[in-house]
Amino acid sequence: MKTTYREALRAALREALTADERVFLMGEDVGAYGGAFGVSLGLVEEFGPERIRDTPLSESAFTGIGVGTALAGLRPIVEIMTVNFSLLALDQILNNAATLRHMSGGQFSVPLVIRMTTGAGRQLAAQHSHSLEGWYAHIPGIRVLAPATIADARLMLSGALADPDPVVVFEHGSLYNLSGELDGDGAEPDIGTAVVRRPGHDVTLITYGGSLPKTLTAADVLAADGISAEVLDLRSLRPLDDTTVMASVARTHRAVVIDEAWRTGSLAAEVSARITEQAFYDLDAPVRRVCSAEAPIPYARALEEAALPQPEGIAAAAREAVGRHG
Amino acid sequence: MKTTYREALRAALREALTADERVFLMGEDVGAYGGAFGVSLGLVEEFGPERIRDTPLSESAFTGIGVGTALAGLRPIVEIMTVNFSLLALDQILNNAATLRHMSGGQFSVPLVIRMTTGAGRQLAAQHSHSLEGWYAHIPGIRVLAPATIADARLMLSGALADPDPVVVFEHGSLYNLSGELDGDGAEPDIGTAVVRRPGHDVTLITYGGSLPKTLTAADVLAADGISAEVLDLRSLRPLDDTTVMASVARTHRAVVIDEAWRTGSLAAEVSARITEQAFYDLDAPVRRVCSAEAPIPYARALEEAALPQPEGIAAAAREAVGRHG
Amino acid sequence: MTTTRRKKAPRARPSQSAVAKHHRDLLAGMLLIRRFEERCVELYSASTIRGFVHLCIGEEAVATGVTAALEPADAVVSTYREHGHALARGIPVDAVMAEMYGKTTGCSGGRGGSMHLFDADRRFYGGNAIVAGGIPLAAGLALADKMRGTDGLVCCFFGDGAFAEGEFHESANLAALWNLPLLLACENNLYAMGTPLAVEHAQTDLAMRAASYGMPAWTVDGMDVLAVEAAARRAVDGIRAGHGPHFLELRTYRFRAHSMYDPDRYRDKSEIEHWQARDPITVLTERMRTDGELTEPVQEELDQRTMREIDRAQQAAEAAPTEPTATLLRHVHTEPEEAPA
Amino acid sequence: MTTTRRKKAPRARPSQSAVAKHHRDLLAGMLLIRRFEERCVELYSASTIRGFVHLCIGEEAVATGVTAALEPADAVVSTYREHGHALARGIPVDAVMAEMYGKTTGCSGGRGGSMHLFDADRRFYGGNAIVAGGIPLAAGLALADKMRGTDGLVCCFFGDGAFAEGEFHESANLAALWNLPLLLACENNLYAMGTPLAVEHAQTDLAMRAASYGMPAWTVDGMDVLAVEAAARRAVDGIRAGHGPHFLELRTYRFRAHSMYDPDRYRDKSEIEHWQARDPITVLTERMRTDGELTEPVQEELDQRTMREIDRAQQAAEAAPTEPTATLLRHVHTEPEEAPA
Ligand SMILES: Cc1ncc(C[n+]2csc(CCOP(=O)(O)OP(=O)(O)O)c2C)c(N)n1
Ligand SMILES: Cc1ncc(C[n+]2csc(CCOP(=O)(O)OP(=O)(O)O)c2C)c(N)n1
Ligand SMILES: [Mg+2]
Ligand SMILES: [Mg+2]
Repeated sequence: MKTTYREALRAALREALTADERVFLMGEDVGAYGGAFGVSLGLVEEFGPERIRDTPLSESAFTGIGVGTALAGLRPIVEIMTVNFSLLALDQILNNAATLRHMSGGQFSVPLVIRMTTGAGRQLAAQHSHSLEGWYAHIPGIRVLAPATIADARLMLSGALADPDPVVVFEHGSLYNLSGELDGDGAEPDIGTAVVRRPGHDVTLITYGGSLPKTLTAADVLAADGISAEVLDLRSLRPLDDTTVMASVARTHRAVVIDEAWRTGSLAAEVSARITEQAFYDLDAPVRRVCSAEAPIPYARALEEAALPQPEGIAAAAREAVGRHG
Repeated sequence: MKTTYREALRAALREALTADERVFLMGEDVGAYGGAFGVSLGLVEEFGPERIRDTPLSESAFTGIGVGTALAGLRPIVEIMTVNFSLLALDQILNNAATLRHMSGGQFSVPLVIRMTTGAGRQLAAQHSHSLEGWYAHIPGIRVLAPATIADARLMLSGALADPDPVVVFEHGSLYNLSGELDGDGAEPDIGTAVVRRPGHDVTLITYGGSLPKTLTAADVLAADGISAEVLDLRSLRPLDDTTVMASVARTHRAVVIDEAWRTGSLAAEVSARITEQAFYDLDAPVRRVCSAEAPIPYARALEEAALPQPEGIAAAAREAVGRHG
Repeated sequence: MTTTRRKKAPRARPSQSAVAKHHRDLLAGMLLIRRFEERCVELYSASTIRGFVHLCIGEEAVATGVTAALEPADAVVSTYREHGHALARGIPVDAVMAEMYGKTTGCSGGRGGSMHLFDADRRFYGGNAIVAGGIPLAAGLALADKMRGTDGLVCCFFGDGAFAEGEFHESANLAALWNLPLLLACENNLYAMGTPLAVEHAQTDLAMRAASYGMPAWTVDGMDVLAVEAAARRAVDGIRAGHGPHFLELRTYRFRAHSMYDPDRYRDKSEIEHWQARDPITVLTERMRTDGELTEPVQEELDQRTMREIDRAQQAAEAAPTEPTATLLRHVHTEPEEAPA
Repeated sequence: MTTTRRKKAPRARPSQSAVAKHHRDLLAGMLLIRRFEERCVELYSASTIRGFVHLCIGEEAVATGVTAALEPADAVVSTYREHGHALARGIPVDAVMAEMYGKTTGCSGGRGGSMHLFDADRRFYGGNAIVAGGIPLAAGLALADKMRGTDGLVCCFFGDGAFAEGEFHESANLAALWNLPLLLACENNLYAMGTPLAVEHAQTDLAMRAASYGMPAWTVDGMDVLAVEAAARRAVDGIRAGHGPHFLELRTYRFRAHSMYDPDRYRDKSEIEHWQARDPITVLTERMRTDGELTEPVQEELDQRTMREIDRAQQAAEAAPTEPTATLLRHVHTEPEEAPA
């Protein structure tokens, strides 16, 4: 079936709302507007305004309300319009959603799903271009997912809702219009597993979310140069699937991590540190990172492009890793 | 002169307030209460309530007000009582303080200093024990400092105020009562530099803030075993002083990073990734990390102790790094 | 999923002896809190209890009176100053005491401590140490009640300081907008740590400000447990009748410092004495004595019973085991067998 | 550092011709904004301008009327819907247009784009794309004015949606508490994106709610530039007289969608037409025609001059250079030579 990432997300929402009456969607403009990125278009007509619930601009309160409804046994899906605004709700996520279970001695579960758009690349400038997945992946008690394909857009929500603990799902803004075939059987692996999106043997390119298409492009470029790059999609950012990462590195002996976040303190740093810890003696070269420049993302197109990871930069880092310069 | 970390901070504040009438301190209970941790005790009597300005519980607003006064050319020092509450102000820090200069094309500077208490170890439980320095160190446009000694407590504020851009200063809650001698000349190096707190040649232990005393204890333990550990205090968490780190690793060929943050996505990951990137061929063993367990910090003393880095754990990691087990 | 909210049948006028009994229960409730916290002071001084501990001595009428108006099916969300709320809600004193000790038998298994008391059976959702952080949560619990069409409501305690946080305002608007069954119980003890009300708020009439959200809001004498209970019942009735959130500004005072760390430099002794003269336990005791609802022997027996309960709780807590450190990572995530349906 | 706030001498009654001239200036100001944004629509459709672009077509009277009441020494803080505020404040149309193109000559050097216009010389502090994120900043600028004892004030624009964010409430309380020279100019255009006022707020009388902070607050017809200016002058006078923050609820309407991405599915055509009948430019034009302040030739000449200005700005923007990518890291930190004294 031909579909888009956006439609796949919507189909997953529709399925969840139909299957379980405890599920509801809540956020700014999820109703009549159809969601800032059109994901929930039409759902309010189908499920009504109680279950497709528009909120005022009050990120902290409506996220906390999501935590409260989850505590009470409902299955809220909170849409925070973009990761940029999620800072306003971060206290509720870290100090309530992620900790309530542990600090109560296991008395409560918080089966909350939070969806948000992330990333840059659309000339939205400094305040609308953050990639903060790595911050969320730092928080014990939550799971973090990053669907990078149409199949994952379709699949991951039900896995997230099945988790009795909070799950944060990052949808990269550049992926919504991705279109392609969605197989009927949708036989994607478990949501906690990293997958090889393209096999190769010279170097492992590890990435997730909006950087996956760029990384696959880089692998094409490298292939033309005779370098066989394996492309790994992390999919789950917390917990990280170390097994799949290390297995690939054990085959290729070289790794490059691609992450749209600013380099310092990025999730890419964590991946690199883990490879060092767990596969040091497999490595034939230092793990490299391709990340965003350490600057607020600028509006002007050329500056923005220069700030973000691009296929050429990824390919260049891979060439360095395999010792082929120039 | 015999003094404490707390008194050294107060002396630095007094000096700054005396030297420059644009400097003022603002935060919850900085006035009559004397600051939640007693740092500003007595200052309101000396400088008056306009310059030692008590605020309501409104972290987002008063931090943003700090940004505004800095934009206007004053030199605000905003005290956020603890890092745990700083999440409420994070939008103002990331989206305003850190970005205004770049996104305006260099028209504005934000000479703002934010001080906050960080860390665990006092049985304050899940919501009052965070170590989020690594998150702040991820943000381009700000400088992050972590004074770990009385001398740095005395020295770093004036350096922070001299910076035309925003600076976040982390004071670890377990250090306030640290007491010792403060030399008259206070000849500490530049605030941007890491320093060797104890020289050694077998392994480099890299740390900062509240973990420095524990790491020095671990070095004592190791010395008794005949292992000579070099202890490096990062001091500046953004920018990181790579030169000093790599110089030490080039000497010892082994490194352990100690950080009270949760392991995944910690600043320790960044330090590890950089060592891999910049000193891979100097390494005789993988870089190791000693961090907090990936759980909300529990109240019960034994559980809390088990959750945090401790000298024995640091020493054990160092022994592994040098290939001495058991 | 929504069914219509049932109207309660009007309450029958209680008999005189039932009234006296109820007043004795209220007195017993306040006394338990008072003696419990006095014991905490001793244990803190002995370093047996650690962390941050915030006492509500002087404010017992609020916890006791408000909680008396609630049903078991209702939920409670509280702050870090919550020993009173927890005990008034019926969490066994043993479980609360053991939590202060960080023991396995504590009401949070020792992981929470003084600031994080929880009890799923009593729908007591903490114990929140981020000022105003519990308010959105409470609104969420109330939304769940509303979406399910239950008769339940949620009572959320918070302070005058919390009223300045954005979270309060966002939540108040949402609760009113969505007509949520939420009782906003604002304990106005005139200070946020060392900051007096007039340094926190441009406009110190908090009930008036809450009313600007379009919800019923009253100021209540928080030192008079009967006045508190009456106001809370009126609010609870309004909420159950479907009139949405209600706000109570409960004017009270803490006799002790903000926390065990606080040297309390910012208040006049005379101000404290002024309020101590209105000690809620004394106020109720005197009224009951005047009304013949309490004799000296009964009072004495109550005092002794309370002390015995505290002693027993302390002994049990001392004897209880500590969570083994091997369990540190337990409860970070829900184990498959623990997952809710 | 504080000196006392000077009282302004009462304004002399202006002459009739000065009034007519002032009205023509207001009209010219609104026209410039309208034509500028119409050009933006064309350029956006041609993919010349990118990113998020939010138009204020229909709301020009607010930017123009409020800004007319300000002095050059005052500061302005705005939102992502700020072309009108920027142009009204006097940022040259060339610099604003070049910013839309992301060019070096743009008022933010091309780094900001439509949502982040800045101009230090005109004390225009942006351009903030986090809803309500500019309000604390504005309060801070006002605190600086107050601490320095200057006569300046800060005007902060924000929307009805922003009024629901905690940041607004925290800042309103602080501004009132500290008696800051702050004009809170709330552009109530009845929608936050697709969400109508009654779905955002339990109590939709925003001025009344602002007044609960103890600050003067009025509702103003935001389609009548003269009413807006008069209200703003009254507020500005009150602020300069030392009476602290003032709040204006400016009732207005955007004729276009929320942003260039928005298909505008949530509003009735009839509602839009109802408001278009009160187009602020038409309202002022008709009044001036009636009062003999505007003749047809003058109006035509004004139209043409405006179009020429826009054309010139566009040509200049097209011809201007783009920042070289080598400068990407410039302005992340202040270079030593750029540091403020
Ligand atoms: C967001 C946040 N900021 C600051 C603190 C530190 N703090 C703890 S209690 C308190 C005062 C709260 O006052 P109020 O709401 O009136 O409650 P009270 O303590 O008087 O019962 C402060 C500032 C905190 N816990 N959370
Ligand atoms: C904190 C935050 N949440 C959400 C958004 C997305 N957003 C941008 S504008 C807008 C509506 C704001 O409405 P209002 O304040 O009334 O201003 P208007 O756009 O009507 O001028 C929303 C939801 C944002 N930019 N910032
Ligand atoms: Mg209080
Ligand atoms: Mg609006």
